[in-house]
Amino acid sequence: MDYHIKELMACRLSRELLDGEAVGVGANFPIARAATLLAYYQHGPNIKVTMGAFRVNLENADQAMNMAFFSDFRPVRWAESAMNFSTQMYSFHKLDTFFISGIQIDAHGNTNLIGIRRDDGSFKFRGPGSIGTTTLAAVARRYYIIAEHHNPRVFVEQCNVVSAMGFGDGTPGLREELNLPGAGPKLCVTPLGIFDFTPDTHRMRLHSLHPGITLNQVNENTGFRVEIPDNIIETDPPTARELKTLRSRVDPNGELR
Amino acid sequence: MDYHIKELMACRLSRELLDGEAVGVGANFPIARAATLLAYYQHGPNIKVTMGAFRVNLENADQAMNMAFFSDFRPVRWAESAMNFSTQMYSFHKLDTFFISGIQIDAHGNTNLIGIRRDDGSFKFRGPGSIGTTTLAAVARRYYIIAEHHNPRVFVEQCNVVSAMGFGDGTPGLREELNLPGAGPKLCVTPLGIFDFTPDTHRMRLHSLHPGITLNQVNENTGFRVEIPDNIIETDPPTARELKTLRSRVDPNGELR
Amino acid sequence: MKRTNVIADESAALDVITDGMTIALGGFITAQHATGLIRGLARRRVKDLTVIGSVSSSLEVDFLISCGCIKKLVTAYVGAESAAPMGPFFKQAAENDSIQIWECDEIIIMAMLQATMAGIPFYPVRGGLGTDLPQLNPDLVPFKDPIRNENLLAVPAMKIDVALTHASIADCYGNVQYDGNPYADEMIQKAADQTITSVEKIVPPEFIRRDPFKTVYTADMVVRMPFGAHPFSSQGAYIEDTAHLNEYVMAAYMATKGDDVSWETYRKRYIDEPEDHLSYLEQVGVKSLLSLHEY
Amino acid sequence: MKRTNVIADESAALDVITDGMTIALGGFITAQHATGLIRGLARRRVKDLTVIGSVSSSLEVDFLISCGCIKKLVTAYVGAESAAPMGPFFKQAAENDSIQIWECDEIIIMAMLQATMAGIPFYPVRGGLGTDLPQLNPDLVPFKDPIRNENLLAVPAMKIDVALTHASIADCYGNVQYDGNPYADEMIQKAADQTITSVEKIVPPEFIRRDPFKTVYTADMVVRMPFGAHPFSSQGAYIEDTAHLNEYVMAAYMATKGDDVSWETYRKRYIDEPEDHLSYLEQVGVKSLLSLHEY
Repeated sequence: MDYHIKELMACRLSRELLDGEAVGVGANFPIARAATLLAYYQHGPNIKVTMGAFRVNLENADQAMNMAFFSDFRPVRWAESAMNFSTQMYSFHKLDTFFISGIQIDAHGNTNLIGIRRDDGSFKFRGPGSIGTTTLAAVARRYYIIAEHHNPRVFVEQCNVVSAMGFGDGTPGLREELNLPGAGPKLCVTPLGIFDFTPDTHRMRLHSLHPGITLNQVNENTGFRVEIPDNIIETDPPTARELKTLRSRVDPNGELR
Repeated sequence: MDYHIKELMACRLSRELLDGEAVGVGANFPIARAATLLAYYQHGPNIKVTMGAFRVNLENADQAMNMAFFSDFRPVRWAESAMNFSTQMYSFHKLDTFFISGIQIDAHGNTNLIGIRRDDGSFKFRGPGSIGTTTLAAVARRYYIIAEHHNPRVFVEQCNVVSAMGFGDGTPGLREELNLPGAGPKLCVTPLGIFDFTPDTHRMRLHSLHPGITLNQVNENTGFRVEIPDNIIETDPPTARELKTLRSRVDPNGELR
Repeated sequence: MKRTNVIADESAALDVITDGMTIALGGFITAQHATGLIRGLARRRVKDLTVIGSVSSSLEVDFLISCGCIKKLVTAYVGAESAAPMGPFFKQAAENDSIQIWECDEIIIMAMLQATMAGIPFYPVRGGLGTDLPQLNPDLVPFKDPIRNENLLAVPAMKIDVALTHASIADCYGNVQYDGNPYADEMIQKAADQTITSVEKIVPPEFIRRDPFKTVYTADMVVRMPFGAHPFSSQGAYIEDTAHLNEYVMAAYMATKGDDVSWETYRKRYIDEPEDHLSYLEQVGVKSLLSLHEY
Repeated sequence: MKRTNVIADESAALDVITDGMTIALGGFITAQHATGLIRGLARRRVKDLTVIGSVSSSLEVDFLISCGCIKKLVTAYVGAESAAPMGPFFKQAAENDSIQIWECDEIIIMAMLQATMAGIPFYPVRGGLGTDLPQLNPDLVPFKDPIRNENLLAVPAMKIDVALTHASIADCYGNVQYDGNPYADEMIQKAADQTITSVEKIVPPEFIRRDPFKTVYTADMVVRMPFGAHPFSSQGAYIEDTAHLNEYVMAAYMATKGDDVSWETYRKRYIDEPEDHLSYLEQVGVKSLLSLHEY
C-alpha cells in the first residue's frame, strides 16, 4: 500500500499511545496531532485528546479539522471542557506524554527552540522560543521527539542552546539528580527511522529503519555517531486499517501527504 | 437619639472606610458587615462590597440580607462577580482592610482564634481555627479588631496562642523585619471605646470612650495596662442619617439591637 | 472499543476509600460538601484517615471525628458559623488530643493544594510568620527566599489519595459543572490522585457540551446523589437545612458534655441505620427537603 | 455620590501608558490580544517598554518591536504558528541584540505572574533545570527547596504597571466576561497594578449580573473596540484574518531582508495613518471584517 513518510511516522507514533493517557499536542504539529487522533480512533477511546485549549469528544465527528492555530475557536463544537490557564498550566506533570521538535536535536535527546549563538553569546540564528517545552520535557511522564527533516544541521552532537533537557550530557541518573519527575524522551521519530536511547548513557540509538531506508542514509544525515544495535529491524508500515482511519477521519485534507 | 452600642460600633467603623477600598468581611460578623454596607451607602459607592464569595452591587437593593452563612447562595441576586478560590485566595494582599476578632486579643494587637493551652502544650480550650486571618493580618494594608465583649478574659497581656500577628511583642519595626506587607491593626473597637496603638512600641492605647463609659470601666475590664493619652475624647455617636440608613437598608432585622 | 462510563453507585464509590488514606473534601463551610458520601464513610467507620477539610470545613468533619474516622485533620476551621461557632466533637477531640491537627489558615491550606497540584515540593507564603503556627505545625518551615532574601514560610505539598466533591451536574464521562461557586474544588481535584464527585443530577454529554467553559474538572467517578450535600446547601438547588444543623449541634454538644442520649439517637437515625443516601433522605423527609428552596 | 463609570475612550486609555512602563498583554498566540490598543502604542511610538507578552505572543509584539517600543521582552514565543513560525522583527531584533529577551517558557512566565499576583517574591518551578535558560536569564535562580532539599528554579515576581486585555463584554463598572477562553488573562489582570480592557461590546450591568460566575475580573478601565483583536481572533466573535496575517508577515519579512517598501506601505496604512481604531477598521474594510465568521 502506498503511503507518505509522514503518514508512516504518525501511524508508528500512534501505536505508542495507550488508552486513557493524557496527551499534549500543540498546534501546527500535524504528525503529532494525527498520531494522537489515530490512537484515539484505533485503540484509545479514553485518550484525553485536546484541540487547542479544548478537551474534545470526537466520537461523533465524521472528520476532525486541521488546527492551523492553537487558539482556533471552532473545535468548541466538540469541546467538553476548556483549559483554565490560571490553574491548569501547573498540572503539566499529569501529562503522560507530549511531542517536541527543535531547530536542533542532539545525541542525548536535548532540544533547542531558542537559537544558535556566536562565540560572543549573541544570536547568529534566533528560533521561535521555548513555548511550553522546557517544563513539559522536565515533568511529563515521557515524551517523543519528532523531526520532520533528518539532516546534520538538525541532528547535532550537542545543542548550541538547550531549551528542553532530554538527558543532558548523558550522565547516568542526571534527571533524577536534578529532581526532574519525567523519564525524558522515549523515542525520536524521523523520516529515516525510529531511534531510542541507550539505557546507560542515554545516547541516541537506531531502533528501526523505515522501509527502503539504509543505515548509510542515517549515518550520512546525522551530525553525530548514532549507536547501532546488532539487529536492525524495519519499522512496521501503516496497516490498511490505520491508513483508512487516518485519511478518512483524521487527515481528510491530506496535510501529511 | 437612642442607639444600641453595636450600632455605635458599626457607625464609628464605617467612617474609617474610604470610597473605592477593597474590604473583606466574613460571614456571621454583623458589626463588620453593617460598617461596610453603611460606608457603602453613606460615602463609598465604589467600596468593593462582598457578601460571601460574591462581589455585589446593592445600589438598587432596598434592603440587604443577613449573612448567617458565608456560602449563602441568595446574594447571587445582586452579584456581579464571584470569587474564584483557585486564583483569588492569593490576592488578599490587595485588600485595603478587613475585620478580625479573637477568643483573646492582646496588648500588642495580636489575636487568637486557635485556643488556650495548658503548660504541657495540650489544649485546655480549643477555638474554631484561624479561617483566613493568619494571612490577612499579614498582608492586608491595615485592619480593625472588633470585640463584641470587653472583659479581662478576652483582653490579655499576651495571647496564649497567636493565630494572627498584630505587632508581636511590640518591637519597633518587627512587621517590616518579618517582611509582612500590611501595616497591621489600625484600631480596636469594643463596647467600651476605640483603641489605637502607640507609634513606638505598638501598645494598645485608648483613643476615645463611648458616651457614658468611664476610664475606670476600661481599666477594670482589660487584662493589661492600657496606655492612656493626655486628652481623652468621646466617640462621636451615630448621626441621625447614619442610624436611618443603618436601620432601613443595612440592618432592617435589627441584628445589632 | 468504547469510552468508559464513570458513573458508579454509592457503595462502589465508598469502596475506593480505605483505612489510612488521605482524602480531601470539597465545598466550603456550610455549602457543597459531598455529605452523602462522607456520611457513608462514617457509617462504615473507615479508620485512620487524614482528612483535608475543604479549606474551611463544617460538621461533616465533626461527625467523621465522632465516628472515629479521623487520625489527622488539615483545616482552617470546623464549625457552622451562626448555627455553631465550632464543631462540638472537633472541640472535644482537640482538647483531648485524640486527633492530630495540622494547624493552618485558609491560604496556607490553599498553598499546600497549589504545591501538590503543581508537583512542586512546597509553596511560599507570608502569612504565619510572627504567629505560633510554625510551632504548632512543624511542617511549616520558615526560610529566606533565594532572590530577595525575604522571610517566608514554606508550605509542603501533601500526597492526596482521593478528593470527594459535590457538584450540580456531570455527564457519564465525568465532566463536572457547578450552578454556583466551585470554591476550591478545582484545586482539590487537581491535587488529588483520584476524584469522586457526587452530583445533584447526571446529564447527557450533549448538555455539558452546551457550555464547555463551565466544566470545572473531569472526575474519575461520578455518583448520582440528589440532595447529596444535605444538611448543607448545594448552590442553585437548595439552601442549608438550619433546623437539621441545629438538631445536630445540640445533640453533639450534649454528647461532649457527657449526655449521649440525643447523639445516639441522631447517629442511629441519620448515620448508622440508613443503608444508603436515599434511606437517609427518607429519614429527613420530603417536606423538610422541599422546604429548602432559595427564594 | 455615584459609583464611577470606568468606560474610557481610546486615547484616554493610551495616555495611561508612558515611556519606560512595564505592561502585560493578554490573549494567547493568535487570539484575543488587545491589538487595537497595542497598535495605538505603536502609532504613538511609546518607548522603552518592558512587555510581558501573553505567555506565548504573536505579531502584536512583532510590530511593537518594529516601531521601537520595546526595551525588554518577556515571552515564551513570538510567532503566528502556521502563518509564521516566528515574528520577523522579533527574529531580527534578537539577532541584532536590539532588545533584551527575558528567556522563559510558558510555565515560567505563568510562575512569574503567580508570584506577582500572590505578592510573594518568587515561585518555584522544576522546568529549566538542566537547560540553558538560567544562563540566558540570570533572573532564574537555582536553589534547594527548604523542605525536601530538591533542586528547583526560583522565578521572581515582577512589578507590572498595566495589563492590556481584550474580552467579549464588560459593563460600565468594569466587570469583564469572555465568550471564550480567557487564557491567562485572569492572572495577568491580578498581577498588574491596573488593567485596561478593550471589549467587543459594552453591556448593561444587568446583563453581567445574569451570570456573575462568568465574570473573570474587574478592569480599571474599559474601552469599546469592536474587532479590537483584529487581525487575531476574538472568541465567539470572529476568527483570525489569515490573509491579513500573511500580508503582515510577508511585508515584515521583506523588511528584515533589506526591502522596506512593502513594510512602509503596511505600516503607514495600518499603524501610522489611521488616527484611531475605527479608522484602522475602515482600512481593513467591511467585507474583510465580516468574512471572519466562525462557521
